[in-house]
Amino acid sequence: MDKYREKAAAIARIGDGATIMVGGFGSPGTPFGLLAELERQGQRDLTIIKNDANEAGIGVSRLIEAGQVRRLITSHIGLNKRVVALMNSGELAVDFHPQGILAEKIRCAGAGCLAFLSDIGLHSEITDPGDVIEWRGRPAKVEAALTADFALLHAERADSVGNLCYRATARNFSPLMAMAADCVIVEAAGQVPAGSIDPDQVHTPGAFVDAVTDADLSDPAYGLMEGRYAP
Amino acid sequence: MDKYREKAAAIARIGDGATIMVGGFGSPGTPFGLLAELERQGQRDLTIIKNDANEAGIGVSRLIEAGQVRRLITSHIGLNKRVVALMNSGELAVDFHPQGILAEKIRCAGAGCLAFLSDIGLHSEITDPGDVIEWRGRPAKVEAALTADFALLHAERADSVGNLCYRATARNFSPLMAMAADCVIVEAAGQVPAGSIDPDQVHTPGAFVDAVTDADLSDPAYGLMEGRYAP
Amino acid sequence: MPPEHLLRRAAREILPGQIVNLGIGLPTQLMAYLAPDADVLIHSENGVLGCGPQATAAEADPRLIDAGGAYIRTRTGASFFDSAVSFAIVRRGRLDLSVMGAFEVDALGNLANWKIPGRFSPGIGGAMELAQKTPRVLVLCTHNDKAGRSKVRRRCTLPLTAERCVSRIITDKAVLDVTAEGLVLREIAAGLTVEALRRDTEAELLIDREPEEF
Amino acid sequence: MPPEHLLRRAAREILPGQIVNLGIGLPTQLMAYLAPDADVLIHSENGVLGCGPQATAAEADPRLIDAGGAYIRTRTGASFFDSAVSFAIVRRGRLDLSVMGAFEVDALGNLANWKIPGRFSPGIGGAMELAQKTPRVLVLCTHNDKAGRSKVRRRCTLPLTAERCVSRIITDKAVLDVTAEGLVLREIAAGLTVEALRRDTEAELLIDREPEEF
Repeated sequence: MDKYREKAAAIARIGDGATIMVGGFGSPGTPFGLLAELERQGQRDLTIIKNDANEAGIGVSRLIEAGQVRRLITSHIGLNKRVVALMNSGELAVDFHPQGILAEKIRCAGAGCLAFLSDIGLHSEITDPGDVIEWRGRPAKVEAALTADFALLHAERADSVGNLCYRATARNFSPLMAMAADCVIVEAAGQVPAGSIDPDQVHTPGAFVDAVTDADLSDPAYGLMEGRYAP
Repeated sequence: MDKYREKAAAIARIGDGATIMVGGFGSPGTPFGLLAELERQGQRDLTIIKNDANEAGIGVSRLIEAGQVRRLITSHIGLNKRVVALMNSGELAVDFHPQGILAEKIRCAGAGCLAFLSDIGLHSEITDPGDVIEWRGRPAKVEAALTADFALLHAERADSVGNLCYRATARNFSPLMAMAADCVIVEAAGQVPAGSIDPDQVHTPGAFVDAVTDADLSDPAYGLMEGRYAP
Repeated sequence: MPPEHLLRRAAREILPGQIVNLGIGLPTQLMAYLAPDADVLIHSENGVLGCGPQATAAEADPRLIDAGGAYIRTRTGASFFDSAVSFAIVRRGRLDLSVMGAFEVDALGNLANWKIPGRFSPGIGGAMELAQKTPRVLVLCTHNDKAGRSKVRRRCTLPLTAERCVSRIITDKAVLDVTAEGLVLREIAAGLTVEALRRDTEAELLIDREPEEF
Repeated sequence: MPPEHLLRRAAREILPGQIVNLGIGLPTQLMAYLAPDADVLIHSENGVLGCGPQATAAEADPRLIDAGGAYIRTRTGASFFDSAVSFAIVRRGRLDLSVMGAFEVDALGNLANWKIPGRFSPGIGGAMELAQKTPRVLVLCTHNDKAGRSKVRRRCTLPLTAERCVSRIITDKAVLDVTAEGLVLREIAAGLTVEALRRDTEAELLIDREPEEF
């Protein structure tokens, strides 16, 4: 059960018009190497599902700036003025969800369920009255499961079976996206032999993973960003 | 933030009529020590939520046999003829759910959601037509979140902040019940200082845990059961 | 035919690279027929991917059982997870194959294996989700019950576990595929005639080529 | 009053044993005002419980940020988890306190802090869930915006983050409690008169006892 693949071949499975979940909250967990390959191959009309739009010039922002993305399903893009401008000019469609609801919609698909009922933002402008039902005598918002053709994820370690471990805040949406997407492509900083991850410490079981590729951490996108640390 | 408590005092918070989630799939993960204290204190009219009824003479079965339990919400009780007999005689009310749906109903409450939509068993006799709605042109079953006043859990390790690690198949429902119950009481085989569990390896963050007690593994219920291993 | 023969035949259904759930009873016994280095991961719904064979008393860990309650070993590459993740694997369709027992299975691929009203109703466990959501469901059972009644039926009479979920049925007497036309006989137990098999089978059996022996 | 004063006052709201989320902006700066051994766990919605102060370049780990993007250290007893668990903590009500910024906050405890139609709409992030589900929401903001307009209002005019969610408001000029009767003035900035405060505040202010200075 060897899931190691060449990066270019793994990304070549993605066609124009695909819906792609991308791990990462800000930079940590963003699969910069997989995204760079997607930029190089040039697939278009993509729908991207990611917590944020990264920052201008890196990660999914590069795909958006290159015109490869038609729609972004996200939670918050406040750290990316270029993407905000593309949204405001109508060049990029953006759907916003509350952050934890976005996470839960992804997980809901991952759990093989259709939707969930929530009271978050029920009476706010984010709720389309058409999504409100009465349930047990009170209103509830139906939040549809959010699935995708692909998930692109960054892991700290992966074994040949596809078991994944994430590190620190690079975990974020990745375990949920691994569950939700039809085809899950992972870049791992460390590829380790099957059996070297304690079964109790696996964050994503290999059943959810289709391909594991190498991550080249020499890309500066994986390093520290200036101005974000204490003086 | 010291969550270590005496077992008797922790269990004394439970009153008659309480709804209690109990971790464990079969024996692994069953908090035998907390259940023994509950049996000793004698609370009555309890509703128990557990995957199974343990086996006759141990775990939740002892509470049921002692008449402390009014209702059992479960998935499968096939390994416990005494509890099946009490169900068949009408002395114990039993609600059955498909195992993964039971897990998901518990997690749904833990995620602060109201219910989820599923197609499992939609056309089978387990589905009450009153729970079926039409959603996006097709029928879906509304599965209500399942909450509880208390959860009683067994962990392999716990620190003073309430961070938990489980071992092997003793994990099962416990992380979900920790999320779902109003008050979460844990027995831990190993109590370790805060800081000694790698933050990446915490299975249940301390935010979900109210009390940590000692587990006395000398109780034979924690040991091997005869006839379950290979000759 | 001894159950060994049935199990050995069924074990051939498990292909390299697959993720497989083995139900309680006969299916679990398939574990003993897999090569120790077989490239498969066995899922157990209580939270293991990568189950190994049953453990001896010396090897057994009281915290490590399969869904049937037997102490097990694990295989290289194993992982543990909670019950929600375990059934996410099932409902999201990440299993390749589920092998399940049956009280009844019918020509439409309907499966009944959880309840006999008035006699046996211990709860559904994980069977409904496994049967409904696994892409390929293999039923493994004796062809006839102790009273000689055919478990392979035109239509199930017991409450269903899931509708139209079964791909293949392997009994001690036959290997049958569920097709749009009905049950097609693929293989027959050595020494059994098609006429004898038909007498023992309530469902109609279709034959599109000479069945092989097994 | 310098923001240090405001932050020092606000830091006193965080009590031993609490689990607290600090919003981006002013609230995050509270971290610097907590004692290094304070018995609190700071939650960040990107998946940390037990955030420590901002890390220096030498300490910083590129995989460890807070929800605002700053590199952080962790405190003893920290844990990491995924975004679904992170918001389960929020929506299940396991936070004791959320400290949030505001564009507007009103006498009913309504909060608007995510959108200015036509000018600023970067998405809701985690604010809606934090505001709606945390048992105690503390708003921390300047009393007036750069144009001198009061952020403390009879009724919010901007799209709401959540209704009736705020318990207490701490600005550079006052500490106000949201009560069933309206906003009650508890403390006033040193050197400011009640009359001057009322001129700077669009909402009505109730006074049930002499406000303390802070």
